[in-house]
Amino acid sequence: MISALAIMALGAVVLGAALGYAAIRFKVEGDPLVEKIDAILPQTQCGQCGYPGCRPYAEAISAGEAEINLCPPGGLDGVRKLADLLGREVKPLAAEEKPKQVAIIDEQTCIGCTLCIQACPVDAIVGAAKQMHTVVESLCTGCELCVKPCPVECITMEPLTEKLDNWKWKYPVIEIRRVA
Amino acid sequence: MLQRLFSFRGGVKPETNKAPSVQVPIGLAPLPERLYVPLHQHIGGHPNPLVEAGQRVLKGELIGGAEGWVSAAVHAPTSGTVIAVEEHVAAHPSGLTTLTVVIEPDGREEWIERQVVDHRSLPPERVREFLRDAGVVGLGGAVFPSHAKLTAAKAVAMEDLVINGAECEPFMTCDDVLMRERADEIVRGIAIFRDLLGARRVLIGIEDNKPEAVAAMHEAVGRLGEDYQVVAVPTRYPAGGAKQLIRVLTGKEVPASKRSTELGVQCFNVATVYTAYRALAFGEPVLSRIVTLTGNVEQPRNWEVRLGTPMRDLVALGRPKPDTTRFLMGGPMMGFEIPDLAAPVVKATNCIIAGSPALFPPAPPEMPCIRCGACAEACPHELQPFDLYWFARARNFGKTQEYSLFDCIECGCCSYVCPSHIPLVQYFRFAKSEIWAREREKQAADAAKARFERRNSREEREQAEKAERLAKASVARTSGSRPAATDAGPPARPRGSSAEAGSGSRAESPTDAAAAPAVGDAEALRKATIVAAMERARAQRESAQPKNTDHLSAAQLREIAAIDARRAVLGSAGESPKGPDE
Amino acid sequence: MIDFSTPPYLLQAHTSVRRVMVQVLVALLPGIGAYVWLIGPSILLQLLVASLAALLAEALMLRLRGRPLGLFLSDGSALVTAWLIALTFPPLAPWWLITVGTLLAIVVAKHLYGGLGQNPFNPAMIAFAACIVSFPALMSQWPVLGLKLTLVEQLEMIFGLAPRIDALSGATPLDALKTALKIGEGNIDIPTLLATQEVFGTFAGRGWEWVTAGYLLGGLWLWQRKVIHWQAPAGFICGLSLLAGALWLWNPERFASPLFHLFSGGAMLGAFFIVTDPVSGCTTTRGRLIFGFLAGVIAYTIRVFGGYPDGVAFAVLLLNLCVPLIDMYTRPPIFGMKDGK
Amino acid sequence: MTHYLFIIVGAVLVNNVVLVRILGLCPFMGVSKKLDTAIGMGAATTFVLTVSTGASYVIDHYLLMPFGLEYLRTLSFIVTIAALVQLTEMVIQKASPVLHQVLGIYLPLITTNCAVLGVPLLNVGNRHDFIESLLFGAGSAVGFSLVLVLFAGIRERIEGADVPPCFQGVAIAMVTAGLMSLAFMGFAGLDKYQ
Repeated sequence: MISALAIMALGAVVLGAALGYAAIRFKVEGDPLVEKIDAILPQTQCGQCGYPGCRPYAEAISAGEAEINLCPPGGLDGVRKLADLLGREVKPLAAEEKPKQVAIIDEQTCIGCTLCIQACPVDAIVGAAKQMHTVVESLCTGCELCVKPCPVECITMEPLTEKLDNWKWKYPVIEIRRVA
Repeated sequence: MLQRLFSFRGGVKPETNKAPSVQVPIGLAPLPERLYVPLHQHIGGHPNPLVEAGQRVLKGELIGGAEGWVSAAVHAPTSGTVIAVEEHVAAHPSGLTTLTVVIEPDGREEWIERQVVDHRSLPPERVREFLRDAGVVGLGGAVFPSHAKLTAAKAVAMEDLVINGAECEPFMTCDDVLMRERADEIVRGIAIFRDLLGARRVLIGIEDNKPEAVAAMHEAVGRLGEDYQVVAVPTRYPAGGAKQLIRVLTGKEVPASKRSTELGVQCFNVATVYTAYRALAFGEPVLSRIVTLTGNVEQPRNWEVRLGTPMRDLVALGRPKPDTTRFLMGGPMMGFEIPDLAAPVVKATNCIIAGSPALFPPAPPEMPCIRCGACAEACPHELQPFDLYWFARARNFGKTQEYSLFDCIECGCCSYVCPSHIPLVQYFRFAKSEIWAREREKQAADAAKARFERRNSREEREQAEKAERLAKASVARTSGSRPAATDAGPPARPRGSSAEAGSGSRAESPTDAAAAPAVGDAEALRKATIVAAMERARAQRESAQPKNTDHLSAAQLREIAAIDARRAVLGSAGESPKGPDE
Repeated sequence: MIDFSTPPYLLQAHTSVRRVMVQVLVALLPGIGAYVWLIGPSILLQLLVASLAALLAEALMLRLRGRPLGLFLSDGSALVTAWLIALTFPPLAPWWLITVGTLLAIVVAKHLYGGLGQNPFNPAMIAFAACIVSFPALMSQWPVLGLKLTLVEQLEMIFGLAPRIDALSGATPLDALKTALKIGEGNIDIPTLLATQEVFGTFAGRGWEWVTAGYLLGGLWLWQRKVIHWQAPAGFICGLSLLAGALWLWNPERFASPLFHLFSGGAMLGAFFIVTDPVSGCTTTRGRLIFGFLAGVIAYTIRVFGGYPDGVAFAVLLLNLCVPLIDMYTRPPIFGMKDGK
Repeated sequence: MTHYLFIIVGAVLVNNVVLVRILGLCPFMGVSKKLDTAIGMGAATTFVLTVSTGASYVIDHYLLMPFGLEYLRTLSFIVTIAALVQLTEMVIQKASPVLHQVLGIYLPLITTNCAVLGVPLLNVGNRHDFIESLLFGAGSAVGFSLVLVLFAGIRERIEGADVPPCFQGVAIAMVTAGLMSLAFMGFAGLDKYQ
């Protein structure tokens, strides 16, 4: 009985010492994973995931607190990339996937209150107090944060139109089904 | 003069069908009623319109200036009046529109003042600029601005200049007839490119199914006393691909990741050389090109067509047979179906083929890939198309890139031989454009992130400054004066933790602490703190987006409204004691 | 209906999956002819049973998966699987055994993975391996050589109407050799065995050597028609005969000659019809060589040292497992990238 | 010598821990979605398994048996394995954070990987001496890694296949594992050849 206790104690001491040493020797600083996750997120800073921006969401994913399917602008592709990076199962998007959009300000209605300018996380709206505002289309991330603050509801989200510059070859139609 | 020939792997030998369209010489297509000249006809920057509706233009007048280095100018193909600068259907598989200058010709063909230059008397940069402003682009179909290809690599000596007259696409004969009829101009044009690049050797590659063209070029080279080698290369599609022709003539293999100049070789199409010569020696910018009109038409022929001529007008010259169902632009291997014949002839239009079900039978249904490897054997770039297809189909784009998707030249050999009749090239194009789109999105995301971070730091700074100002103001003001606490604001909504607001408060607190002892006035401090707190609350309210409020049912919305109402009551109750206090 | 028109608008004439499959079926005919001459018409019946089962299973799965029936039923791929199963199973095996094997091949090994072109394992070999593991006795009942049964008798046996008589106590030449060596416990050597036992013929199993020669003939025709590549069969034959040859030279009394091994069991059928299966095999040139070579080595190892009478099926399945890795590491350099990076 | 060879062949192929003994299925199914991960997991398990078989042999023979404490075998083996796994985890976290993240829960789960405990116990049951124990441990580990890597390769390929919806994901992976097991049955008898 004594020998059993002694041996188990000895084992515990030896292994504990080894682990203790290793804990110091192989100490890891910071979390480089957050950067990788952040790089996948679309940086719309829209907060639709429930976190105040893309980086906090990345931190939450890295810490294992958040699901990977909370980012609607990233779409299913984004979920797939995250799943790939993290070795997690691909899940359908928690919210509905929308086509990429841009905000359009109806210039007739705009009263120049600057509320949308303050709401835009990426400074994509230009204008001054009592002056008409407009959205710089190429900078707009389609986060919809400007829609709500507008007191006269003059901001609408329009899906991005297809032009020659962003035209894409389509996935070939599988003809097998048609023949059936 | 025996030239050792190399061989490239893969390739296919489809029926060439070139004979019908070379029976008659090049014809000059008549002036159409309207010319639709798109401003963007090349790879690279979009030219800006330099004319406006109602303006009269002369033949050869600049209507679109080159935008950036990789770009080329666009000119009025004839004299007339600009009717509009508007969106018009483009010569593109999508059938989308592009900014187009519509010109109504006056039929007088009045030229601008043409400036003739000798390329040897100008510095090379000037010649390149001249070519750019003359709109000289690769007329083989890729329409890459030629001047941008005319700089030799710094580290590697320019050995070979390859002139591409191979024209491997079935049906297409525009280069063939050009070489037969205008060999002298081509040979003279080659000298310009050779001098600009400083190439030691010039090789003109022509497929051996065009003996007349070989003979004509040979004769012209001899007549003009040049030492160019005219080489007949074996007929095998895609021998006319720039990389394949370079391989066949010089033995060098240019991968997608390198420029050919890095290997000391450059390649130009004969038609490009021809236009460059016309531009320098006659001051004529690129206003027209040779277009093969063939296929299911009564009169197949090559036409010299003004750019901007609607395809419908051109097609009518050939008199399509009644069973014609579609028209292709480019060859049958790499071309595309023209969605709308209103689209104009552009610099990339080398061939228009009228198609009938008999000529191009509809593809049999697509079967699954059986990994037979026929495509890998046919691929001139020695890729593994079946693997690329497997990944592209599963939308695994990372893997497609790992398997060198971007080395694919979309020649169509793999689809041609596929026993399962899979439109492989289509899958690859799909994967490529998805990857490009992602790249664009990624760039946009990075830019958005940078802007977001800049904005954050700016707001932090502004809040710190504001708090400081307020603190100073409260010092300056004697007790009794009231800070304008007008911002009663809407009642607080549920909010998430906000990084901005948090950092804002961090930035403020030291200011407050610093202000406190300096004043020593308890009330002023209190007021400043209140103002700062309200400011903070407001900032928080504006920056923090409520969570999960995007898709709510009507019932939930009602509930929220009710809560907000209750809060409003509570808020005003909470604020009311403040009133008498102040 | 949108006709999604895609280049190239020209397609090579006379290429289709069906054409490939039909050529494979035709190439099997010489072997089948020799088989009929050796065993009698029962093998034709087995081919029929297997074909029917395969087509039915295929139709059922296509219906369940909502795919067009006509297009896929007529592609011939199910028939190729069925024929390979019938030719690898004992010729007088009960009909239900063949049917079960075929169902397993078509339903599990093929359609669960998405059908034609997507199965990582060779369906016919899955059927064989599963059946020999599950029904070892039935799968080793080969007709005694020289046994001439009438068609009716064969029919009765296949459909279980007649008792499975001793006439079926025969073994494949490979099995016979292995058993004899085991029973002999080192007192008997192969040259004597080959000379004395009537189950052995000129250079391999009596009669069977001509069946395998028939497969060889068909295989060479396929190669000549460019339906199959030479690397996999060459690798297989090389791997099998190198290992067999080395051991034979070392100790001819314990190990049979490479020729014997090449013309016994499923070696030739495997070399030209099974390791050449493009779907479950390697697709790179070097990969095919490696695939064939290793399959040959493993087939020999299993048939000589292992517990099963023949190792081709297991060897092919084991190599099927390695295909993604072999393909990945033997990817040929692409145009312009041949001198490293 | 052939005796050792048979032990290795037996452990790697014939009585493969995963496919024949059906041990360690949790990481086999869990970490085989990607090839890189599988290789990392294989390496980690190989290290832990080999060292733990050696360590447990030493503990068994020099600590437990002299004192008649065989009843503490399972307990002490688990403690040893747990410490080793902890060590491996620290090293991996330092050396390759991404691999660490990707292996995720499966890395500490090597502790409870029944193969890691099972192999030392099998060693005891088979009365292997030290060399045999090490060879058996290493062989089993190699067998595990081999199967894991092959499986990951196949799974990566199946990902692109048109698998019927009801069979996608783990279902088809299980079918594949079964067929793999079938293929490995071909090795039966190889370790008993006379």
